Amino acid sequence: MITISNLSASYHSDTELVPAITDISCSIDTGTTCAVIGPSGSGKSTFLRCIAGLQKNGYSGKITFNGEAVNPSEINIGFMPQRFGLLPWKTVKENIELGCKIKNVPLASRRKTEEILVNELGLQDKLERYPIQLSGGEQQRVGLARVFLLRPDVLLMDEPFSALDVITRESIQKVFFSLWKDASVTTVFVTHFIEEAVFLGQQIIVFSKHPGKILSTIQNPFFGRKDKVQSEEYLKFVYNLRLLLEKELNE
Amino acid sequence: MITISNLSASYHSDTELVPAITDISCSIDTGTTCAVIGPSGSGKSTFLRCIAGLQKNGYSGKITFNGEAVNPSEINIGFMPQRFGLLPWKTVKENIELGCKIKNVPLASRRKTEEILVNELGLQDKLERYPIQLSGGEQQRVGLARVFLLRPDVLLMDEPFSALDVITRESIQKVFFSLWKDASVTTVFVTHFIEEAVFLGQQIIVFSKHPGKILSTIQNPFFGRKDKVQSEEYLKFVYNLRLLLEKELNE
Amino acid sequence: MNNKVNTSFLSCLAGAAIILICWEIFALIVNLPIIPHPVKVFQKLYMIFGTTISAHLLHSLYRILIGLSCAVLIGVPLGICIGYFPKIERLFSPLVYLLYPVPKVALLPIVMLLFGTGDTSKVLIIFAIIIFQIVLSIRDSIHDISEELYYPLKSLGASFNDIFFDILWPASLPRLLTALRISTATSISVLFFTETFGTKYGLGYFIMDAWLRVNYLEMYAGIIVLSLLGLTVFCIFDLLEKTFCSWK
Amino acid sequence: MNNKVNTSFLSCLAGAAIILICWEIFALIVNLPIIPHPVKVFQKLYMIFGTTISAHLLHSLYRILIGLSCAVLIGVPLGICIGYFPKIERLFSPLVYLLYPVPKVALLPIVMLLFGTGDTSKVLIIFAIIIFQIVLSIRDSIHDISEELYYPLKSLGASFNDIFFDILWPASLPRLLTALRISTATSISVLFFTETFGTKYGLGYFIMDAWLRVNYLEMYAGIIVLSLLGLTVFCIFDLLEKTFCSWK
Amino acid sequence: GASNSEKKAETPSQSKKPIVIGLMPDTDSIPFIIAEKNGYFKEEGVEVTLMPFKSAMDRDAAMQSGNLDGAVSDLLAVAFAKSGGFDVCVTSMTDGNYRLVAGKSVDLANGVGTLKGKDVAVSKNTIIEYVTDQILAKNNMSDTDIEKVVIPQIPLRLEMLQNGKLAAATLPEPMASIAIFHGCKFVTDSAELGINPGVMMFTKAAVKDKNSEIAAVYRAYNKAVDYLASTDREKYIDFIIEKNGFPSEAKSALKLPSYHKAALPEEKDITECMEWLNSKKLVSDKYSYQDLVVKGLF
Ligand SMILES: Nc1ncnc2c1ncn2[C@@H]1O[C@H](COP(=O)(O)OP(=O)(O)OP(=O)(O)O)[C@@H](O)[C@H]1O
Ligand SMILES: Nc1ncnc2c1ncn2[C@@H]1O[C@H](COP(=O)(O)OP(=O)(O)OP(=O)(O)O)[C@@H](O)[C@H]1O
Ligand SMILES: [Mg+2]
Ligand SMILES: [Mg+2]
Repeated sequence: MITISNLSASYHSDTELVPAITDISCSIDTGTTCAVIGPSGSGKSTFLRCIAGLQKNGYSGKITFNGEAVNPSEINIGFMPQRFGLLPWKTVKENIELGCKIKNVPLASRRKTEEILVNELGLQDKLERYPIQLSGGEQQRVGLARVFLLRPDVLLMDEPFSALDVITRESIQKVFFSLWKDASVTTVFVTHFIEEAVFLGQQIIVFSKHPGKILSTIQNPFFGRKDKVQSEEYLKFVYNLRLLLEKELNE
Repeated sequence: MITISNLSASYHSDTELVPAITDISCSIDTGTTCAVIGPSGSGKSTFLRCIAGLQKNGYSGKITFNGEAVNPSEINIGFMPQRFGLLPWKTVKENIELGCKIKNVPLASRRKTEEILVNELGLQDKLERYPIQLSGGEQQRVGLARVFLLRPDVLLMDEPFSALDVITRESIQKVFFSLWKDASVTTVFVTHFIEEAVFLGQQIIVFSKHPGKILSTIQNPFFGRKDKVQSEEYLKFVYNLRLLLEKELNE
Repeated sequence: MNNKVNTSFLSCLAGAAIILICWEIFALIVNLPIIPHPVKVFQKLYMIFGTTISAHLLHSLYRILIGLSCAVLIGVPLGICIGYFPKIERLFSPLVYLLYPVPKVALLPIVMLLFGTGDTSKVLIIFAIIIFQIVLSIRDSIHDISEELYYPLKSLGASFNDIFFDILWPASLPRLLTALRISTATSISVLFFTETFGTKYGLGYFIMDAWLRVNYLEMYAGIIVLSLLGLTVFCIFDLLEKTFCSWK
Repeated sequence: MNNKVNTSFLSCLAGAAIILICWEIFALIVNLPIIPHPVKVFQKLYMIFGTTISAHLLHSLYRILIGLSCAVLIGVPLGICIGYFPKIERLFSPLVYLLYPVPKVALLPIVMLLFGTGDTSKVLIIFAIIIFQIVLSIRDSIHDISEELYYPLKSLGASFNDIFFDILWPASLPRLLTALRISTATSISVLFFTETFGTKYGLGYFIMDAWLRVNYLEMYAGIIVLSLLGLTVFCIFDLLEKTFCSWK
Repeated sequence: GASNSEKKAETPSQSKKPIVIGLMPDTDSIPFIIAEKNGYFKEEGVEVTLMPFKSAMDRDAAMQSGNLDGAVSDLLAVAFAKSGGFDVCVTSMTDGNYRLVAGKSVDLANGVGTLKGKDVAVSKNTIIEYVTDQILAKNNMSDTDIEKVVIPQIPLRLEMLQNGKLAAATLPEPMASIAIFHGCKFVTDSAELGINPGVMMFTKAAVKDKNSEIAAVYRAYNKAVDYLASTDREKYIDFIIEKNGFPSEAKSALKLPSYHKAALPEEKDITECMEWLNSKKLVSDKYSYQDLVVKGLF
C-alpha cells in the first residue's frame, strides 16, 4: 500500500516560494489503480514526481510503501514522465530495454514479452531509430514500452496516452489492462480524460486548481466496465466528475 | 485559398529514404478551418511543417497560397509545433509577444488584446517565468497565446490542446472560436479527438496510417454545433469517422 | 542568494587554504629557493605590489582585455555564421581547421616584422590564438540547437537578424562563457610569450625577468597576482552566467 | 555518404589552395627570406620528410597523445563528478578556478625539479595545461543536462555507474570533442615550450632549431607538418563525432 | 680512506661519477662538443652527458632544479643564482664574443656615437645588456643615450636588424657574424674591449663531490682546445655547425675565437660585472672574486 500523508511541495521562483501541492493525504492499495485528474497546473506531475522520489526541491510530508520509506533501488518503480523521458543517444530498442538493464532483469527471459509488446505498440520497424527520428506519438509509445516491459511493482504514468489517436489509445489501454491483471501492478496515472480515468482507475483522485489540494477521492464503480458506457449511471458519474472540475475552475 | 497538390515528403533514416507522406492533394478555402486526424505516425506533423515551409529535407509537390508560392515573410503564418516551440531563454511574456515582434506588429496596439488573452488562458501570474518553470499544460497555453496574439492569416496548430484538462480545453476552444470569427483566420490543426475535429473543423481530412495518404476529405455539417452533440446524426457521423480510422488501423 | 554568495566565497577561501598548506609542506620538504615559503612570497607581494606589480598588472590586463574583446567581437559572429549557414561552413571550416593548428608562437617573427615590437603585436598574438577557440566553441554550440526552436521564427519568415538575436546568440551564450573561461587562461599563458619583447611592463615580463634574475620570491609574487587576476575574471564570468543564463 | 566525404575533402583542398595563394602573394610582396615561397617550402619538406621530420613527428605525436590521453582519462571523470555532485563541486571548483590561471609555463623549474628533463616533464606540462580545459568543458556540459533525462533512471534507483554510462558520458561526449579540438591545438603550441630542453627530437625542437639556424625553409616545413598533424587529429575527431554522436 | 680514493683514481672508468653539463648554442660550447666527438671524455675516464639548451631560462631552470652539475654560462647568471640562494660557483672562463652590429644603412662615421637616440636591440638584464652598457661606457655614453629595444629571441633580433627595423643590435656569435656576412656593419665587440663575461658554472655540490671528475672534464677540454688550435678548420666546422645548430652561413661567416685552455677569469672581469649588477640594483650582495671563483680544479 502506498500511503501519502500531508504531502506539500513548492518551487523557488526568483525570490518567492511558490507552493505546487499542499497537504495531500491519500492511500493506494497494492495492486489497485488510481487515476489523478485535475486542472492544468494543479500539481499532478509534481505529485507523481514526489511519489517517485524525484522532486528536486524536496517536499514535506510522508510517503511510504507498505509502511516503509521509499527506496527506489529496492522496489521497482516504473515512471513515465510527461515528456516521455527518452534518452536521445539511445536507439528505440535500447530505450525500451533501459529499465530492465538498470534493474538487472535478464533480458533473455523477456525476449518473448518484448517482441509481443513491441508489436502491440506498433514499434517493430522503428527499433534502430533514435528518438529524434520519431513522431510524437511514437515517442510516447517507446516510453510506455519501457515501463511495460519492466513489469514494475509500482507504475507511475504522467498523461500516458495524450499523444495517441483514439484507436491506438484504446488498443494500448488494453495492453495496460492485461499487464495490470497479469502482474497486479500498483498504478497511479494522470489523465485529462474523465472517461479514461473512469475506465482505468479503481480510485479517482480529483485535484483542485493551483496550488493543488485533493478535492475529492472517489471509489469508481465503473472501472474496466466498457459495457456500461451507455448506461445512465455511468453518464451521470462522468457528468458529476465534470461538474466538480467545472465548478472548481469557474470559481 | 491554400492549395496542396501531389505533396510527398520523406526522411533519411541511415541509408534508406523513409516516406512520411505520399501524394497528398487538397485545398483549404480562405477563412475556413480544417481538422487533420489520423493514426499516430501517419505524417500529420510533417504535413503541417510542409505547409509552414519548415520541412528540412524538402518535399516534392506544390503548395500555394492564393495561387502563389509560400513566402513566410509576406503572409502571416502562425505555427504552433507539437512541442509548443517555446524559447527557453525568453520569459512567458517575451515568448507570447515573439510573433508580434518578428512581424513588427506594434505591441502598444495589442496591449488590451494581450491582457484579455493572457487572462483567458490563465497565464496572468506566470508572465515573468521561464518555460522550464511551467507545467506541461501551461507551456502549451503559452504557445497558443503566441499564435492567438499574432492574429495570423494562416494558423497551423499541431495537437494544440493535447496537454489541457477538459474544462480548460473547452474554454480555450472558445477563445479560438471567437478569434477565428473575428479575423476569419484560415486554420489547419491536428487533433486526436474526433469530437474536437468535428466541433472545430469545417473540413476534416483523415490520414491513412504510415506512410500518410488522404483517406478521406469530409465536409463537416456539425462544425461549431455544440447543440447537436446529443443528436443521432451527430453520433452517427462521429461513429463513422471512428470506424474509418479503426478499419485503417486494423487492416 | 546572499547566502549562496557567502558559501561560494567561503569554499574559495577553503580552496586557497588547501593550496597554501600543500605549498608550505612542499616547500618544507624540498627546502630549495626554487620553492619559497608562501609566507615570504606574500610578504614580498605586499612590499612590491603598490610600487611595481600594480603597474605591470594594468599593462597585462589592458592587453588581455583588448585581445579578448576583439576575439569575441569577431569570433562570435563568425562562429555563429559558420555554424548556421552550411555554405559558409563549407568555406570557412576547412580554413579554421587548417589555420588553427598552425603554431602562432612560430609566427612571431612575421608578426613582429609587420607590426613592430609594440602593443599591436602583443594583442594580435593573443587575439590570433583565442579567436579559434571561440569560433570552434560557438560553431559547435550552434550545431547543437534543436531544429524545433527555429520553427516559430522561421514560419514567420523571420530575418537573420531576428534569428540571431532571439535564438543563436542566447543559445550559444552559455558555451561562449565556457570558451571565455578557457580563453582567459590561455591568454594569461600567452603573456609569457608576448611580454618578453619590446616592453618593460606586464606581468609576463615581470615574472620572466624575475626568473632570469633567479629572484624566486618576486617570480612567485607575480604568479600569484596573475592567478588572482584569472580568478577574478572567472568569477565575473560566473556572475554573468548567473545573470544572463538564469533561464536554465 | 561517400559523396559527403568527397565534398568535405574537396572543400578542404579549396581551403588549402586559398591559404597557399595568399601565402605566395604575401611572399612576393614582402620578398624576404623570412617569408619563403610555398613551392620551395614544399620541395624542402619533400626532401627532408623521410630523413628527418618523420622522426621528429613521431616524438611529438607520442608526447601529445600521452598528454591528451592522460588528460582525458583523468579530466573526464573528474569533470563529470564536479558537474554532477554539488558537494564535489563546492570542493573542487574553487581549486580549479584558483589553479587554472596559474601559468604552467612559469612552473618549469618545479616540474624539472620533480621529474627531470626527460619525457615525463614534457608530457606533464601538456597534461597540466589541457586537463583544466577538459574539466571545465565537461563540468559545464553536465550542468546543461536537463533534469528530466535523469527521471527514468533515478526512479529505478540506478547506481551512479548506470547514470554515468547511460547519461553523463553520452551527454558530455559532443562537448568533450569540442574541448579536445581546442586542447589539441593548445598542446601543439605547448610543444614549443616543452621540446626546447632535454631533447633533440620533436617538431617543437625541430622548428626552434631551424629558427636558430635561420633556416626558414626548414622552419616552415616543420610548421606545415605540425599543422597537418593538427588537421589530421581534427578530422579524426569529426569522424568520431559522426560515429558516436549520430543521434543528434 | 686514502688508499681507497687512490684506487678510484686508478680505475677511473669504473668508479667515476657521471657528470651532466648544459650547453648553449654559442661558440663557448664548442670545445665540449669537440671533446665528446673525439672521445676525450672517455679517454679521461669520465662519463659526461652534454645537454643542449636553446635558451638561458631553460638552462637555469635545469640547473636550479638539480638536473645539471655545470653549464656554459656567464657571470651574470652566476651572480643571479648565488643571490637567489643557489650555491654555485665559477670554475673557469670560456671563450665567447658579443658584438654590437649596426644595420646596413647606418652611417658609422662617428663610431658608437652614431647610435645616439636610436633603437638598439638587446635582451634585458643579461650578458648582452651588460656588454652593451660596457661599450657605451667606453665611449662616454650612458644607457639612456640610446633607445634599448628588448628582444630576447636572438634570431628575431637578427631578422629585425637585417630588415632595417633597428639601428643596431648586440648579438652573440655566430649570429653577429651572420649579420655582418649579410651586409650589416660591425661596430665593436667584447673582445675588442677586453671584457669576457663567459664562464663555466658548477654547483658547489658538484665541485665538492665530483672534484676529480671535473678535473677530468677540464683535461678533456684542454685536449679539445689543442685540437681546435692545431687542426684545419675545414675538418670540424661542418660538425660544429650541425651539432650546435648554427646557421649554414656560419660555415664561411663565423670566425672562431682562439680558444684558451681552462683558465680562471680575471679579477677585473668579475669586479666590473659586479659593479654593473650592483649599480643597476639587480643584485644587492657585493660578491668578491673569492666568493664566486673556485680554484684548483685544473
Ligand atoms: N527525423 C526523422 N527521421 C526518420 N523518420 C522520421 C523522422 N521524423 C518523422 N519520421 C517518421 O515520419 C512519419 C511521420 O511523422 P510525423 O511526426 O509527421 O507523424 P504524426 O502524424 O505527426 O504522428 P503523431 O500523431 O504521433 O505526432 C513517422 O512514421 C515517423 O516515424
Ligand atoms: N520549476 C518550477 N518553478 C516554479 N514553478 C513551477 C516549476 N515547475 C512547476 N511549477 C508550478 O507548479 C505547479 C504544478 O506544476 P505541475 O507540473 O505539477 O502541474 P500539472 O498538474 O502536472 O499540470 P499539467 O496538467 O499542465 O501538466 C504549476 O503551477 C507550475 O507553474
Ligand atoms: Mg503535468
Ligand atoms: Mg505529430
